[in-house]
Amino acid sequence: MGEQILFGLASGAALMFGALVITLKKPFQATVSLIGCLLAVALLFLGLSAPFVAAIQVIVYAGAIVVLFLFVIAYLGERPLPELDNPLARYEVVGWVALVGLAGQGAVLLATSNLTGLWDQPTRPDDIGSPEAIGRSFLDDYIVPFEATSLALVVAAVGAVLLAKRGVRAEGGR
Amino acid sequence: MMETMEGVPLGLYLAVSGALFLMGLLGVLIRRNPLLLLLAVELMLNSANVALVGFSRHWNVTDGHIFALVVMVVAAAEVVIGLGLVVATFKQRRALDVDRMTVLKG
Amino acid sequence: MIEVLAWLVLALPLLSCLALSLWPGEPPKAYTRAVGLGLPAIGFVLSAVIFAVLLGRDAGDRTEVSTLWNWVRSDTLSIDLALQIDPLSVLMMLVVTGVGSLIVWYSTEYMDHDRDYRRFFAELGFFLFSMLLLVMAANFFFLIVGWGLVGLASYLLIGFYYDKPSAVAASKKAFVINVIGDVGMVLAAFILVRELGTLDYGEVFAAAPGEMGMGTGVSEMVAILLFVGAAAKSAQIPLHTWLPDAMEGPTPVSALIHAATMVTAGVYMIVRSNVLYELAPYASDAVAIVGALTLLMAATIAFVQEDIKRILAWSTVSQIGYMIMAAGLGAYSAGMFHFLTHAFFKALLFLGAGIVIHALADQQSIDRMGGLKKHLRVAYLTMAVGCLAIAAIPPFSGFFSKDEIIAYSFAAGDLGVVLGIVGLVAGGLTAFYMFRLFFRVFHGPEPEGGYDVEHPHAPGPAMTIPVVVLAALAAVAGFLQVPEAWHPLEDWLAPAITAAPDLHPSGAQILISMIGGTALALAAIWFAHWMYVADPGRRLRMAGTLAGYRRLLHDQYRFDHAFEAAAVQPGRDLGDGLMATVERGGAQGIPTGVARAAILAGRGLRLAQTGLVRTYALAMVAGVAILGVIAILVVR
Amino acid sequence: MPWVSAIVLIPLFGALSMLFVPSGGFVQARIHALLAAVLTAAFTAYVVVDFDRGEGGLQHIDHLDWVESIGLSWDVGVDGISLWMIALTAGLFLLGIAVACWRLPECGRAYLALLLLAQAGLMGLFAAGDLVLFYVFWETMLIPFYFLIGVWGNEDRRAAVVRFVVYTMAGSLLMLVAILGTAFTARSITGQFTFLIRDLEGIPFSTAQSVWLFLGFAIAFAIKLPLFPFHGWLPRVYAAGPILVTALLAAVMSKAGAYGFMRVGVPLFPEGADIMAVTIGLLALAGIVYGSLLAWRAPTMRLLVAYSSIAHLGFIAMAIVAFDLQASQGAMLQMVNHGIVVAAAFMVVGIINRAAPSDRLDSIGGLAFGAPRLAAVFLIVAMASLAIPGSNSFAGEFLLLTGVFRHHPWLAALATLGIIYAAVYMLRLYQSSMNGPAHGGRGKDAEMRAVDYLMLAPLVLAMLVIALWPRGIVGATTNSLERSISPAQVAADRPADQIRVRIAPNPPPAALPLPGDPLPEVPVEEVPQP
Amino acid sequence: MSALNVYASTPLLITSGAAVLATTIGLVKPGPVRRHGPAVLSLAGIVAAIVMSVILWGDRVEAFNGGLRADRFAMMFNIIFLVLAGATILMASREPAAVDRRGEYAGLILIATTGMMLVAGAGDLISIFLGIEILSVALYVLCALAVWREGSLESGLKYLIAGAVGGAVLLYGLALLFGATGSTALAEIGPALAGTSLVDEPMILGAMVLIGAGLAFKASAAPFHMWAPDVYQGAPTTVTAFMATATKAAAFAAFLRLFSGLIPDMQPDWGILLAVLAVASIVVGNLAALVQTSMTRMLAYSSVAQAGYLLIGVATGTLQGAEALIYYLLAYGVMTMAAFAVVIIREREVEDGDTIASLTGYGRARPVLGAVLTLAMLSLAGFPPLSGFVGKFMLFGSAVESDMAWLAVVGALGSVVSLGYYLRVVTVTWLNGDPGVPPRRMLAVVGPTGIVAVTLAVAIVALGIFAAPMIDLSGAAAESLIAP
Repeated sequence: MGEQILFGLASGAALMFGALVITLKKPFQATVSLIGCLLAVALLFLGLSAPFVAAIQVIVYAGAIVVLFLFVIAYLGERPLPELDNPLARYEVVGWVALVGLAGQGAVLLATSNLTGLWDQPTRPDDIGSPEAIGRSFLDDYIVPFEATSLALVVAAVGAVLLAKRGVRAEGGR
Repeated sequence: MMETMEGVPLGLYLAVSGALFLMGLLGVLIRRNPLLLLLAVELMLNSANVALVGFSRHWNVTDGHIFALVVMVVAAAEVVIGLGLVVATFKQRRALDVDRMTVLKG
Repeated sequence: MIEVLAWLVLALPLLSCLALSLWPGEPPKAYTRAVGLGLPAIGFVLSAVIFAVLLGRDAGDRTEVSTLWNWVRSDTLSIDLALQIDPLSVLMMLVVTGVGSLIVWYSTEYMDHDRDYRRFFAELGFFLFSMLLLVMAANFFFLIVGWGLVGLASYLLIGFYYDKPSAVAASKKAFVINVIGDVGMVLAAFILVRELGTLDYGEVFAAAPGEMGMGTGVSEMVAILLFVGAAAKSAQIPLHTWLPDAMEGPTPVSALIHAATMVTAGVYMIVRSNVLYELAPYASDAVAIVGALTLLMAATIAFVQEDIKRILAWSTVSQIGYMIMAAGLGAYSAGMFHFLTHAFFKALLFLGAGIVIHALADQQSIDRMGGLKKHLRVAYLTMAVGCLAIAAIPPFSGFFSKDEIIAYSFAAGDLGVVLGIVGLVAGGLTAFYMFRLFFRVFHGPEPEGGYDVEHPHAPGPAMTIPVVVLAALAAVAGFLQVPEAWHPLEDWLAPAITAAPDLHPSGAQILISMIGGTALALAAIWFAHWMYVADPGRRLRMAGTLAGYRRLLHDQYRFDHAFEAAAVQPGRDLGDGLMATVERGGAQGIPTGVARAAILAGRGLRLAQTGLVRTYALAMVAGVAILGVIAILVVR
Repeated sequence: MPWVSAIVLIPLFGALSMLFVPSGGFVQARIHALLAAVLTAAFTAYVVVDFDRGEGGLQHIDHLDWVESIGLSWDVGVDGISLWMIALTAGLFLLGIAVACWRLPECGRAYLALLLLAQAGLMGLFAAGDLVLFYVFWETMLIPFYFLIGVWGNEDRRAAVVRFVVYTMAGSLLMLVAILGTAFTARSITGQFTFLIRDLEGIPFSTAQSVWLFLGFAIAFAIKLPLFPFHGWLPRVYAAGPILVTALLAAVMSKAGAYGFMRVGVPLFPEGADIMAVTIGLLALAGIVYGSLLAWRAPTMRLLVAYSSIAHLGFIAMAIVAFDLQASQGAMLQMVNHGIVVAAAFMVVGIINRAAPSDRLDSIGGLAFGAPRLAAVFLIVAMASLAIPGSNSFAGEFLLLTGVFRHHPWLAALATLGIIYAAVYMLRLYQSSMNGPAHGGRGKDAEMRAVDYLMLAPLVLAMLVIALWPRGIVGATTNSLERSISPAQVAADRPADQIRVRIAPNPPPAALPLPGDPLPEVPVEEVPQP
Repeated sequence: MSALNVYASTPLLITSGAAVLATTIGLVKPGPVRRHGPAVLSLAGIVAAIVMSVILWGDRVEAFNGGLRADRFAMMFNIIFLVLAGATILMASREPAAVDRRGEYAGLILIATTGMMLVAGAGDLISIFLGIEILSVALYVLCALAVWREGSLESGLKYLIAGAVGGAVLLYGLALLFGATGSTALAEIGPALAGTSLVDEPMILGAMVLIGAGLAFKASAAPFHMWAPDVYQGAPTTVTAFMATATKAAAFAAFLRLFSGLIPDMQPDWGILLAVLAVASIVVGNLAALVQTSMTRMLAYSSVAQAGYLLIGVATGTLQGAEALIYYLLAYGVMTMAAFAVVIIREREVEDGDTIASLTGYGRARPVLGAVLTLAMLSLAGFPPLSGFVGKFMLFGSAVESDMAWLAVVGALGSVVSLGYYLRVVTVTWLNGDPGVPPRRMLAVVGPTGIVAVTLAVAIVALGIFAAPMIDLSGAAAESLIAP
């Protein structure tokens, strides 16, 4: 019963904050909404017996990544965009049709899926969400992705430095 | 240990996940500020994470959790680079509007 | 032995052509004369030898086929490069080489002041070769080859003065019409190959009656198609219009090609194919009718012509009509007889006209002539012989040959009677227009303002002697066949004419034709005299009568207009129309259009590539959605 | 001794050797080119002399696996069909290269190299015994022609060559699919995967398969031929190319289409060919009339010859689909004839162009007085082109039409219209330039020069020789053509006495057909055991 | 921990190590070491990695409990990636965008290459996703490397935004696949799906749609291609060359792993989806390329069309299709890289070197480079006997063999259209007017880029005429993928 309440609250919050993320025009507000959404999702993770992931979600995602956003917003300052004609206006219908179509397809997918237990009460999982289980899994079966993530981070670091450097065009470059 | 428990069926999680994904897509389509676009992408990645973790519980395996964690790292890397690009663009153009980035077209 | 001689006869004119044309630069005139005249003359001698040899053999033993090599063999069809020496071809060889040599001789003087002396004789040599190939070929294929090549030679010689647009046009017309004829022959050959699998005379004539049958569609078709060739070559309705224009060529050419030899090839061919024509009664009748119509039509047109050569040309058309009519009616030897005499007297007339033209510095209009009797004595006398011969006044050759045709016609059934009467009437017309020419040229007053030259000069010996020889032949050749007396020509030709129906004109028919013909001719001559000599002013006074008909005659019954309107101009219009529509719009336009469409599509895609990254995202979303739909619709 | 491989490879090596000629080494370049051309011609002559006329299949086969895993191989040889095409190519290119050496255009090395490449491509095409190799050369030869026309042609050249290549490729890429389809379909029937033409003969495709595969090939061939209405590329290309290249193009390359029909289309897909025969025949007829009418009204000399080419090739196409030995032999002969004649015609036009202010027919006239030798040569060429009886072309057209007439009398009868029109337009060409009052240019400029004799004299000689003894050419083709058409004759239900040979599938069809793929009846009792 | 087998991962270890070292050495004091060090080091790393890949060829080992496969398929792709990366680094020797950041440039290229190798060798979905993201993130940075140029930054940002969406779509698809089977390991997914079909389980269908779309994005297949022209044009051209060739190869490695390698039995179900993508790419790419004026944009659209041809190889789902695809990827990489090499040289010669018009008369000015460009264009257009022809031949062949002849027909027609723009380049190069550069240096090949160009041109011809060994290798690789 607890999960159901949690799910109800968290999913509602996630969807609401999600909607705010994409509708609020000020970057700061949108980013704060994203934090709310991420926290709500973290709650969903908790409900799904994934405490570690939930924790990481809160600490790393909401705590670090989004804060980065806020830094940048602070650096750039709030500048509402001038209202322009929407250049995509003539494609708007296409976009809505496509999105509604996708939603419909998702619904059909969920409705017709034969996946056993999709709509049943969930079975209680083993200890899959604890840090220990995840650590073991990472170092056992998933050492390749684990190691490879470091590459992603290296790229991010190198890339960030490169992009931040003011344009240097010496050494015979044109 | 496969006893059922009082809880929320996977399908509902998937529905929420799907809704979040579509919201992210919608966000990408309607926002002009690249920062907001990046936020929308975060929504999409999160929705996938919900699905991954949900499936992971469904099948009683850790794969989904691992996947979700990897996704978070990737999201971090993407955000870092994305923000770097946004800042560089801002420094160059003094405006943040993807609708004005049309030097390249045709 | 005669095989070798025959090949020599064929080769000599070709050799003459090659020896003249391959000489670098302009050869000396003496050389040109020697080669140009000498080799064909030797050919004549050899032909005479062949004739003599064959004469010495039995009638049944006079046919020889000589194969040089197998020209092609494909599937069931095998064609040899082969000659057939038989009485018919020998007769033709004699005429071609004999008359040919005389005319070449004549030309040596006539063409003396022309700039392309060598070319003329080379082309004459080529013509003689082609004509000999035509008459000597042992199968229809090489008949057609000769047929085509004489067309080419004729084209070249008509267009001899190639800087003259009228000559160029005339040569083209002659060539194209002859090609139409060639196509007729070729189609006939197709049918023969399809039905009989062979083109050899011997095999065709042996197999045709059994395989194709009497009066069947195939037989009629073959005969008709062959006749298309004959009509084109021999200037029969409706393919006759080129011949009068062909007078643009030098006069000796007109004499040789467009009077004596080539234009009678149609007659030769029909006679050669007598077996086939006897299998096709309707076609034969059609041939005879066409011949008679041509005969009448040409004779009337000749009434109003002012150009001396054109009068003779129409006369030729008309005379060939006699021969074709005879051949159509089955009187093959009569046709050949008339061919023979016609070769003599028409060549004579042309050469005589040539003397006149030559003397008057290439003036051809009879309006600018008159009273030439005293200047050109030889021409006057020889032309008189020629005119009498063609007018069928006894005892000149035309009398015997033409009357034989008419007599045979009377013997050939109801159609024959009608055609015979046509022949009789046309004989009278012939006498009139020939003597119109004769009187206006040689009698009567000199033209107003005098001749174009100070003194019409008499020709030299090279021009005189051939004319005299021809005059002699034209005078006496008729005695080769005297009705009810002897018929050596008919006997001679008999081995070649295997299928001739047994036509025997009765004495009455012969008498009617002789007396009637002669009387009509004399009356016509008298009328001509009355009109042109007795009172030279009379023709001018009568110029207004029958104006409409005269205009029709001047327009030559509007055949040219009809061709132009029915075939040539529509062809041009169609060509231009196709060029403007199908070619520009379709064959060229559709590929261009497709390319343009592709480029337009590319431009459209370019427009979609707005540079807006959100568009790209939208395209992706839509793409996913569409893929999903396809997945649901197609895969499910 | 790999004679045929040598014939293909010598020009190729000759072309590559130009890379090692120093720039400015024009003498060296000429020597290389001539040597290659002469050697090719010599080898070709050997093959012609050594050719076994009693044999219908491929001779002098050189086989080498190229990419075994996907069935590609280098497989070349000659049969009665390719023999004369190879000889024609060798002869014309020898003359062409000699002319090019005599009067070398700018960038002479590249010019000669490209000519040799084109020769190699054509040789390979005609010698190929493998469908993929056939395709390879089919495409490859486009490239040298593309450059030859594109670099050395006149103002319109760029648009013309692009159109040429794109149009041709449109057909040939479909042919590539058809080639693949043939091999895979054949595999499903015989169990053997091969692209060798001789192994694909006699395979009992179902009717639908046969039709589709034939169509795949036929479009490529029709475009190359070109069959009306696929000729859209031709007039502009012929008008744009340098005259020597145009001559070679018209003389040799246009034969590739006809050759393809004879060598591949008809023998491999007899049923398809039979079903499409009437259509192709009618298109050929349309092409004859259409090409003739347009040639009649063409404004320029080159266009006139170009359109006349369409008409002439219409005869050949018509004969090929008659499935008659005589027609096919006529077509074969006519392919050689047309090659010789059209090359000569274009060379003559080139000579006239030398004196004329433009290519328009009305721009020059009366050249015969100043250039009597040209007039004589031109006359022979024109007469050969309009197939006057006694000419080499007449021999070809006569054989061909008699053959067609046997089976489609009306088609053949109507086709003779083309002969009449040919007289009209060829005389138009001849007379407008040679006859009439002189205008537009000096005849002396157009008189034959030594370099002109170099090309035209052998061509005229060849015309005369063929006119006198066509059997020399026709005789060698009998067995190969019988092989080529007999399956189609079977498909067309021709009387048994017309069908000379029967082709057995090699190897015989697999015993068990694949499920869902019904095996057509195989006339087992009629098949002599190989 | 039972089968760690680090040995099998040496190529990746070498490249990532080289990447870090190259980046580091790029930070030393300005001088020759700084200037040439990164390139030398990374080339050494690439050579070593190639050597290791060759040594590992045929061992069929798996590293890290199946997390990384070192089968022939992976090794083959390793070699393709590494060769292309090596060429890129050589060409970048004078890349203006890399000036003063050679270390980072080489490092990022190598990391991207490592990501690609991870994709090719991945034993689970996570690695595939991660590999793709690593290479993508590295390329986002590389695209924007010329930060002073508006276009470069714009291309980076556009690529990032579009790429993030594409990545998310792919991720969701992978999530669904995981959800439907309960495992992320390829070795377990296969058996889990055995016997079912897409028709039975819509979730797999959805997964395949999303995965297909996500990978199509990376492969720049229509309609997910629209980023490609802009990004290709804006990015430094050396990066573009790398993106156009190696990234595409990586995407197809993933395609093969996830479709032909994983669920070949279900080809009747998913084949049509990929076929639709292939057709769309062929049509859109070829048509849009017709009207381009910029070489890079033209090559971008051409690469869209080529992606369509390549997709044929996946859509058949057969061994032959995979074999053809692998061969054609190499051929495509070589010829596209060669074309870009000439463009790069031209860009350094004149201001507007990227435009097709700037190539006017180039063939006469620099015959060798003109010939390279011509060979590349003709090969891309599929002229025999060049490698592009052999590749198309095999691809079409695989389509025909799989009863998808219509796909081959579409491909053939597309190739006809493609002539319109490939030939235009050739026409401009040789057939048009005055050369911009005086023809002094007839044989000049310009620096390392020139050497790369000529080498690749030789490869274009050699891969065509002596195709057999390469095809056999491709066949072996395909076999290890589908029928191990």
